[in-house]
Amino acid sequence: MTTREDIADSAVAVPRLGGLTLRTWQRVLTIIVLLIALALPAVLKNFHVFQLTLVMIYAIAILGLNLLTGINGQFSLGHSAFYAIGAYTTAILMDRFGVPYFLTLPVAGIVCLIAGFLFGLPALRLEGLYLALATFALAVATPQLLKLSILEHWTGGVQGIVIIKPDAPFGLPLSQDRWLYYFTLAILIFMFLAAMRLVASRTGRALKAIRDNPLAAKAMGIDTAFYKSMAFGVSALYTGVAGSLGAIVVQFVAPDSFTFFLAVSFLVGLVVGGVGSIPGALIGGLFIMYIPNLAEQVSKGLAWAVYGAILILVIYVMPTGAAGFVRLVTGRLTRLMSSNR
Amino acid sequence: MELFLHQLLAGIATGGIYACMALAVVMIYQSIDHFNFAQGEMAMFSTYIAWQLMAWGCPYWIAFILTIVISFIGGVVIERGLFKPIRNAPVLSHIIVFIAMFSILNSVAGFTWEYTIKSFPSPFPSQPLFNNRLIGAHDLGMIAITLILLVLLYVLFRHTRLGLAMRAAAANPDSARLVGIRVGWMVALGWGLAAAIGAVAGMMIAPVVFLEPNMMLGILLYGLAGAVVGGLTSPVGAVLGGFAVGIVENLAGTFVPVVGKELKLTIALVLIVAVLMVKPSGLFGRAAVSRV
Amino acid sequence: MSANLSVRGLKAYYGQTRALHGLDLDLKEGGITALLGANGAGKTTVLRAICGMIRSEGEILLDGKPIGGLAVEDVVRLRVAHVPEGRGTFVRLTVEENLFLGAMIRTDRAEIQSDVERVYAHFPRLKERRHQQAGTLSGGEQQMLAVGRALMLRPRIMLLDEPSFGLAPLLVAEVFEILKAVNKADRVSVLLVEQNAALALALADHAYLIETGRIVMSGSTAEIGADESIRRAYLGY
Amino acid sequence: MTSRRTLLTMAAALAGAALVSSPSLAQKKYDPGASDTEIKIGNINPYSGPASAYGLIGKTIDAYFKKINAEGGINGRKVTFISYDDGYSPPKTVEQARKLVESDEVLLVFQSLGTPGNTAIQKYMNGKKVPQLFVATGATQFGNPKDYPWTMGWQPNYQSEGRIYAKYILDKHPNGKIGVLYQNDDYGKDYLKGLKDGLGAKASMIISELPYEVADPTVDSQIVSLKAKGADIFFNVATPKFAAQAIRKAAEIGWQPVHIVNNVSASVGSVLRPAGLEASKGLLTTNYIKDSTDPTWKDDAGMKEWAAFMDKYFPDGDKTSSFTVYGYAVAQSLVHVLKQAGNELTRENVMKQAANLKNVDINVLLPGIKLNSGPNDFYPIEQMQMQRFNGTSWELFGPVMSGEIGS
Repeated sequence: MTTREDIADSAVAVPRLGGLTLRTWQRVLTIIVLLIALALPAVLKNFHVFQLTLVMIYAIAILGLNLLTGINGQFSLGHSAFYAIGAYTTAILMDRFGVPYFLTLPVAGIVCLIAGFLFGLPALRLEGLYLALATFALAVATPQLLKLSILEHWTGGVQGIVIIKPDAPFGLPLSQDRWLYYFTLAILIFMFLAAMRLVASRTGRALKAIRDNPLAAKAMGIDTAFYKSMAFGVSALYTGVAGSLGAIVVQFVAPDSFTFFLAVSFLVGLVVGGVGSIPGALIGGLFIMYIPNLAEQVSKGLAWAVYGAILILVIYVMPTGAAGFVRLVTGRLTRLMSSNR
Repeated sequence: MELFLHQLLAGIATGGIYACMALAVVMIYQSIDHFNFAQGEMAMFSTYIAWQLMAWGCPYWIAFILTIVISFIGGVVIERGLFKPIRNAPVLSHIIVFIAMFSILNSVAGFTWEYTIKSFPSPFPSQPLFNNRLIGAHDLGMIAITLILLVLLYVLFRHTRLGLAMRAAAANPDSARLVGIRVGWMVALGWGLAAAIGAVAGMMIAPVVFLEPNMMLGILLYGLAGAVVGGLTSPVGAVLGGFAVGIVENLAGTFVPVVGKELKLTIALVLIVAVLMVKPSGLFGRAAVSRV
Repeated sequence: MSANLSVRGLKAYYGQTRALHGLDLDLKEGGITALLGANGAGKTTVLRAICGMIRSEGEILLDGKPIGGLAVEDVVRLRVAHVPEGRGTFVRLTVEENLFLGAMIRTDRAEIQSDVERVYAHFPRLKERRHQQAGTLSGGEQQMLAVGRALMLRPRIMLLDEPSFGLAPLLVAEVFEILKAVNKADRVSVLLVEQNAALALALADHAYLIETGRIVMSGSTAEIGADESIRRAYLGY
Repeated sequence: MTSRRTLLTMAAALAGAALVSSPSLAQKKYDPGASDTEIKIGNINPYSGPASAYGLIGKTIDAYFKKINAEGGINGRKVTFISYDDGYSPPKTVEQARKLVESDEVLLVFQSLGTPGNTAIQKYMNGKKVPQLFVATGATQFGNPKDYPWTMGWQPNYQSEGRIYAKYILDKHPNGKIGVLYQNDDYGKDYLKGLKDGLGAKASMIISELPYEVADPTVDSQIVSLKAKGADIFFNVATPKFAAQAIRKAAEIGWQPVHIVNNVSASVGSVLRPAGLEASKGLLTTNYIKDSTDPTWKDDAGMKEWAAFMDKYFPDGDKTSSFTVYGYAVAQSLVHVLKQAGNELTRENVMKQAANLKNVDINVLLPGIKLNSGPNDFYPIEQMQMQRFNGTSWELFGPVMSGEIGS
């Protein structure tokens, strides 16, 4: 189950479009998106700000899955579990120990890093479908584990934990929703930059080498076991931080929030955005946030049928996701431009 | 000891459900080298078709056969219509289409037939056989049908040219084309057969768990687990794997102290993963050996 | 049984990239024709284009009838057997199942059974291992299996891609011996792609030399083998 | 210049005239979601996902408001019913609740379904001071006016029902051995807690309590265990599908305990009939609502009215399901509250009226059961009556009881 798409790789050549290199276009686009992201809360209602915050949170989670699947070629149907661990870590720390919300994020990240690494160790022995089944099992087991009566003192059992939404600090004149939006945006930018760094680093190259040819990677002296487990760990860290933010924004965690369906949503976001593409994660986040709502508007009774139909349509139009589609279109455009010249 | 025996028998009865589903899983795996995550929903949908036919006055066995035929055609049509156009897309894109199919079938079934449970008739007598009350007549009948399916599949795959062609097409499509096999149609045929087996599974399972759009949600997972434990390439293994999962789950739920009753599914899954780590090709699967 | 194959102006593509640039080639009826050239010259591409595995332009005539544009499965139905690079073994199936697969398009069941025996007669080693998974065979045995599978088609034309690759010299001799025998006995026309030019020239009666997608020379093997400069420049011996 | 001035005076005169001519207008008070012509009501239901069977309730309510609108609305205002799907996932419930409150600007959120979802939005709704009215769950935490004055339940809560059974068991089978099958979530555990609290010192009568998960294919294993452990009273706290499986399996293995099934799964049409009427004979339960498949109510005025409503406004709806009766009853209750609120359609007044129900008669509730609420009583229905299944229909017996949980 490996896929070999990689935006970071494909941008090596310097094709030009309208006189500017693709790199420049990317930069311009990034800046525009950022400016819009900064300005949006000023013009939107709190509710829409809240939705966009969720989009960013999903994007971070999808990015985590992407680091595992897109960069390292491993497959997971169980990332809802790490999202849950992150969310519960934050909820328990805030609710039981009164830890401020921003301090819970790194803790959630580290807890998930360890959990992911540990899960990655046995998963090493499993490949393809077997890994899919193992992670699938993890996703299904998560709500049950969270409900476990011997953990109830901490997890609140089936009732879950309600937490208090933080106010903007330093007396900033922002509503809670807007403050959390900017807070999440900052985390998102940090996490995205870190991911790009990681992908471009030695570690990133090792991960990709393992994805593309595990045997050769091993022969080159790459400690594949360590890197594969680490990929699981880092991936879980990202998803865990997303879960942690999710708990703060939604103000509530309960076993029912972290079902297998969530893991499937991440996977959908990953593929729709583009496997291996870092900016694609944002598209994925937008998709899993808004398309179900759109489907519900089209038909209430058949909302999920509509959603399924949209999904199929998307895959038909963009079999390699939005990122692959963009690459295809820009490729065509540059070729068209250069042939006109 | 008595409890153990009872749980063992109950495990065999539920194991029959999983075995039935596991067979369908192996069937599709043999033809597309992959799981179909919408397989449970396809089986559920087929069962609704059978229910609808009976509601229109069809006798059981005619509805049974018609449903198998309709499901077979449906499977072929889904492959030709939905998957042929994207056969070159990455595997993950296929999984997304499975998920889409899952949503569509579940939603359409719920919309058409409502979400409330319906009873589905069993073709077997309702009186327990041999006056034993531990395993019902339907359970035994279901196991018998599963075994019949198993034999049919075995004969198809091991003793017919068509079966050989299907296996070849799944294992190595490029080489299969080179010996003149129409790989696309073999895959479509595999889909058809998987859908047909799924339909039988659904019609056997529905009398036990009742018919409703979500009836296959949990069962598919157990079926997958059974198929994987048994080794994805072996129908016999899948059936045995299905029974094994049923028994392990019941015994774990009853005898593992403290957390057993709350985590019987989890414990069963952990055991399965453990088995896979020791024996990655499943208990009965043949490892694909190849020299580099 | 045998047939002739002629190729005119063959161009072939991998995606957007053109790999063959208009290439003519004739396969003599009942003969063995060798296609020689360095790595990456396009030898394998020629075979793939002929049997429809990749997109191509130009004329491919089998007994005068165009077969360009047909799907692989349909070319096979015209009794063109292709032993691909890497042998195309069905590793998870048994040796015997592999052989039966070779006859998949035939319907004469009784004959098929006797053909299996005939292949075993050629390759006794395969008979010993008939119920083993094909993946467990050694490289040489897999090559035998590939040739045997091609024979099961009762081909009129056999396209062989580097049958000597990765084999011990003794085994190579064995395989080539059998090829020769089959060619004689069944009058199968053979198109042989080889890097080992000496071997190929010894076996074939006609040869083409290919370089970056173009034919640079052709002639009888005697002529080609005799040409000193060519031997040095292209064949390296 | 003059023309402008005349216009202004005219406008002022007109405005004055309007004030004078309809003095009642001055008393009208509205919060977002209400106006002279419209009342916007929000709702969240699981139309998809594992709990989608409950979606039927949302559809019934929708149909009921169509009927209300067709008959002229509530005090002349049409109801706009906005119902969203949350798939029984709490984060989605939060999103949908916020959409209803902030984007659709509904007057109130009505009958949001399920404990996890309602817990997730409880703080938000109370922070926003938007009524979270008549939630569709029997969990006890939704009747706490002190901490959550904007949240109110409707149906009898699970714990009091559990207590009623405890009372019955102590009375009739004081030496029994109780086996419990419960769904491993808040709903199952609430019932269990009610039973235990009701048994009090004799809670040790429970010899085995076995959970199941919604994703489990069957509960056969649990039934076999309960029988093997020698339980002779079976408390069946399962949702319809699993309750039916349990009833059938028990009969199949020849286990004949005193079988109490929780009210959630007491429907003849959608539970007992699939499970087998013969196997269901002797079942005990409590109820507060009339069962549409029970011939007892064949000529009942309320049920006839309900049937007429179903025929006209929800012909595709499942008349054998108790959910359609439930939806009809709860929607009627809301209409009653809104009528009582008159022209003062503020959120505060809605809650005030909801907490001011005095012996309100809803014609599909069992005879003698009325809605009653007060500023300190946020459980509108607290009475139930026990009934026994005779093979074709439920037979009520004993008095109308209440679980009197200390709230």
